[in-house]
Amino acid sequence: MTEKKIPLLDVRNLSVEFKVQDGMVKAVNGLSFKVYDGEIIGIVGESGSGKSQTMLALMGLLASNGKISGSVKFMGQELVGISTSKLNKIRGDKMAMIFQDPMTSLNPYLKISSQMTEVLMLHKNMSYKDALAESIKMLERVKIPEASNRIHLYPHEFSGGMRQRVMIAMSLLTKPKLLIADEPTTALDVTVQAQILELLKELRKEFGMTIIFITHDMGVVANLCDRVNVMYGGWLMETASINTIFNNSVHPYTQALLATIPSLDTHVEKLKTIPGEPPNLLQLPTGCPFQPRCSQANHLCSESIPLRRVEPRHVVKCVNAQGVVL
Amino acid sequence: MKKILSVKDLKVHFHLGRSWFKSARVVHAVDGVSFDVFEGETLGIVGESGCGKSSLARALCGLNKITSGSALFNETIELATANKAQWNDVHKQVQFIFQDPVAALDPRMTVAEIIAEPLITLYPQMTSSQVMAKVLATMKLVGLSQNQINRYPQEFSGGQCQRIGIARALILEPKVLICDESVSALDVSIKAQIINLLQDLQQQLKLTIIFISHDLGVIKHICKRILVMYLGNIMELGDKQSVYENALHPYTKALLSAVPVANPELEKAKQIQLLEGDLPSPINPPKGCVFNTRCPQATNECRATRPQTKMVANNLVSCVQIH
Amino acid sequence: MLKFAIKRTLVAIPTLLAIITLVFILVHMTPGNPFDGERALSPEALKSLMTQYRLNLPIWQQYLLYLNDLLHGSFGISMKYLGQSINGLLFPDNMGGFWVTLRLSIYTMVIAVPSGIILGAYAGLHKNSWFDKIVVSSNIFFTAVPTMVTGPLAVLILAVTLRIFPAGGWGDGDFQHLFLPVLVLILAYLPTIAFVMRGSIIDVLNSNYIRTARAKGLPTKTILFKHAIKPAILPVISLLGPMFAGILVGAVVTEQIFTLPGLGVLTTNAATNRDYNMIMAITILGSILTIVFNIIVDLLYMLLDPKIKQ
Amino acid sequence: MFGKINTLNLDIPKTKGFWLSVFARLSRNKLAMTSGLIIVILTLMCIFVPMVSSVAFDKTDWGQIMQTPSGQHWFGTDSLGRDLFVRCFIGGRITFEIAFAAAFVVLLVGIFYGAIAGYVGGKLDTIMMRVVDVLYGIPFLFFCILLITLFGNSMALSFVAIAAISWLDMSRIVRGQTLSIKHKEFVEAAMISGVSNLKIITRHVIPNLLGVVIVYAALTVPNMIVMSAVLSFFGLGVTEPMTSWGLLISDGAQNMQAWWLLLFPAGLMIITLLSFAFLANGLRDALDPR
Repeated sequence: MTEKKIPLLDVRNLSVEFKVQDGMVKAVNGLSFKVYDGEIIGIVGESGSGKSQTMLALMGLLASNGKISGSVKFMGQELVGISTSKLNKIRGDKMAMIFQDPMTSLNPYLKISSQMTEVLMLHKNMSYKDALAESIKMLERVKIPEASNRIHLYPHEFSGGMRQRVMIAMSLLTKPKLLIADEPTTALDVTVQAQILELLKELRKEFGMTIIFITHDMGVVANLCDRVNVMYGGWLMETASINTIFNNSVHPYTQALLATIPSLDTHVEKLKTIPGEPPNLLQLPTGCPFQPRCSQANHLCSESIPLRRVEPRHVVKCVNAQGVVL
Repeated sequence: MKKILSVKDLKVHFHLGRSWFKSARVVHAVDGVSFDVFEGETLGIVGESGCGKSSLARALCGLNKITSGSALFNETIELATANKAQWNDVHKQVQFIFQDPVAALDPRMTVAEIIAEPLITLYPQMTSSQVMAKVLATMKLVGLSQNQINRYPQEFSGGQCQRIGIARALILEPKVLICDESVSALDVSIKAQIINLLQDLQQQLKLTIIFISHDLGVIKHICKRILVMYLGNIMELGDKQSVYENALHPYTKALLSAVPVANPELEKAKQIQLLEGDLPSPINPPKGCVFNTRCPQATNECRATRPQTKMVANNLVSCVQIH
Repeated sequence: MLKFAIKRTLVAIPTLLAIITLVFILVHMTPGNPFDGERALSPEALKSLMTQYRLNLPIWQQYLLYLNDLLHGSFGISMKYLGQSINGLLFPDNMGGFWVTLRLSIYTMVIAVPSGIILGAYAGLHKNSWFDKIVVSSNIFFTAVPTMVTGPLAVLILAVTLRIFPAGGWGDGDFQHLFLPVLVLILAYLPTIAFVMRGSIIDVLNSNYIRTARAKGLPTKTILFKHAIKPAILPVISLLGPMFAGILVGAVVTEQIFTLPGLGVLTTNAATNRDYNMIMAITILGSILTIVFNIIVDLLYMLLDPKIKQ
Repeated sequence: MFGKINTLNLDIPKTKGFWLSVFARLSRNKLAMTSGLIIVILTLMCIFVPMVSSVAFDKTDWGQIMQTPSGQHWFGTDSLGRDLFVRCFIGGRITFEIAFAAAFVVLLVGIFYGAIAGYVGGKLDTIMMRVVDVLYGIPFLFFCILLITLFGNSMALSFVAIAAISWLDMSRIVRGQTLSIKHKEFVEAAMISGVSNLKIITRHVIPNLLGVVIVYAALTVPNMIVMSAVLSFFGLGVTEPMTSWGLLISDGAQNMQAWWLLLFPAGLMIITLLSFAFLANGLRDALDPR
């Protein structure tokens, strides 16, 4: 699979820092990866790995004390430093985002109908009547029963699973090219999560949009994604296709992460553990953030570590990896 | 094997605000549950949110009042009618690990005070040096270092706080440890550390563990016998092999098929049994079998009669259709 | 909606009844009776006064009669101006007495609330700007320093030294005489409303649903006036309930400073002359106003928050 | 319980406890510390100035009526020729006495009432909160005036009147806090270790409650000062020749041409009230540095 066309999303050396009382929190440092049209790419990492901050930075939703550097090109257009009015043309229309907590992501004081129609009226300047019809069609598409009268209800009159469906329907109204999902099923029960994952796969086939799916659950990644980015301490440790990551990953962290997960198909007596504590983003070690907990760490790990391409579209950031330096 | 706990038709109901406009609304959190726990085993209680697994666990250690039914502890103390003295006796032998490791520790107390509190309360006759010796020994047992003894909870990470919580529970040398979603709030890498710690402690101290979780992967790894709950009722009970390999109850099958496995080939090949609709409200649970509103094989008989739990193959199942 | 309004009023009635009973019992627990300290009264005059004020009846009978009067909107007769009805004193037709206090309170609310909301919203949107610092520091100053200190100082500066406004008096309620008292009252409450509004705007703008609105690419105007306005206003509305009782008292104090013929002067006279009936009437009137206002605030709150409608 | 915990023989350094770290954060807050200092100085002056000063606070001097502030009378004299400087501080002493006494009662009743309502919950809680709702319905000034008119006008009674109605906010705040702490998991952990309810309140609820209580206490004292001043503004509570800041300000307001009669007591009151406000803010930031 060689470089076939310009990537939908091209992230180059993206860094995100937050100014806090006792120092600078380096949430993301030097992130580079590409996303091609039609892919479902999973971004996996533990809490504090920077997976959510990357996407919030991209959508211009960072907290006020956040600082972004580097470059992010979406369909060829540079997003870092873009004016809010220009960004508003893109987000909500060509690029949409859904969030983790269904209970608080919808405005509790507005009816679902008004929260959905406003997107179509703004980006596609439809009349309220047409927008309402389109919204009802989309709610039916995401299997919400009696959508035509439930659309006029308030968010607190829906269950968690139903609300997440409303969020998905709302984000797909304008047929975006890219849908970013920040742990949308983490707060849901397993059976409801399965419904949402199946729904996302069907919608991807029907609308052909690219999905960036952020999660800490490797099972969900295995079920849904074509490619995976593994992040740790604000770094991109490894990016590869789904089978490569699960079957012959190169980076020690990826291997260690897979070994610690008590999945349904593990038959091991004792789980392998990763010693030590998660990284403190205020005092990150120089070089690789995983170094203190890594079993294959050596003196090279504390210098700057280049990205190496082990095979086409399988890139690793580790001293032990063999491959051409990018 | 000695039955350390035998539960008969246990019910735990909560009365929501009794406003004099509407009749008192009752939440049927646990609605008639019967099972036994044998000494030294690890019983897993699994189910989705709202299935009553936490209310059941909290009832067994005295945090929730038992509405009806019986729970005989150690073949001697009946928990439904135990008085304060009996409960103190039970507390010495049954301890509880909470879900949120940080919220379970009093921010104003040092590690030493937190761990020692149960000992000082239930064994007042122990001298200070005996107490301190016990505290230090238990800290070592759970992998905490001695120089952390004067620290405060805010100075620790989630995983370390959970170790302190475990030390507090073990200092009484209990027979039974009830873990209510004790690893769910932890990061993946830290979760494995605590799971291994619990397993080592079980062998070392011959503990009986009742592990409550919504995560079927964790349950499969830790537990020997699995109890599947839905809306306050037992759907299926059996040992790990028979429940995971050939589940009988439609809910267990649907639950197992819905859990994503960290293996792409398996996931892509899997045929998922999607459950329609949402969880009904526990305030007025459906008549007959509580699962009938979402069960793909529901018949009128399911909607009418409440299934009896019966032994089929080597699983206890409560479903009218399975013979 | 109506069901909720009726329910809310029904709940308020026992509270009001409890207050009336409490005040009534307190008044009748006092030793002796208000007339024995008065100028030497002949026994028959004293007896006729006692019957006129029903003091000779058993207490529970007095209570029932008093309640009956209240239901008919009458607060009984004053003990100082013998035989004169309290209603006449409280609600004189020359727009004095209670009407003065009411006007002061209404003017204050009408001006302080909307401007407080606007100023607070502006400060919240421009966090840590100089304007924001003014709102925050003025809130600290005016919550700490009461009207009874700011009032006289305002008179000293604006009236006595600069002679822009009259130092006091009602002058049939024209703008000249009303400006200073209302200004003092507004200064006492506007900063608090602005500060609460500022805090609530900041919280709302950090909420998840506003983040979703921004992710939908909505222009700032829509986000502010469609998504943020309702949740941001709610904390201010719930502040108005208890604040009304404060404004009522503030108005009475201001009347004392500017010698306005409102409830203030009636209260002080009643206090110095031990006119129990009048004090009871004023206290109960104050309570009725506070409770009625709280009901209005609750209904307003319910209008905005759909979760409470069911 | 803590007697049995001694880690001295292990020579492990005791890290800064909660209260030490709170004090450290507070002392870094210049504004709060200077406010605290001002309050201490004022209290000392209120105690010692009337004792030490050559002129008695109630010594009238017909030759010295309405003197502007001068070398002999730093704050000038009032309409009866009495020295305003001494009267300001004797007035301050009375105001502080009423304020601290009332605040003490308010804190005691409020905490006790709120903790019981919050911890016990159920029917008792609803009844106790209904009582608070009823008392909230009455505007405080009228209720105090009612009490004072009925039971006689003395300083002690004005303090009772203020306290009788001011503990409401405190009880509501404490109840809210107790409710939230009661449901915290570390309280449940204590329950299943057999700790008695009373010990749970003293060992777990109260210490976690103190933070909020201290901040609100620092706000209650100025509230009491204001309330007692308002009452004396209406000629209730303190009676001549004794005085309080409220009386001094109302005298000052009566004869405006003598600007010093108003400016000095009003100035003192503003400084005190602002100092308490900044101290309270400092305490709030120190106690939960989000």
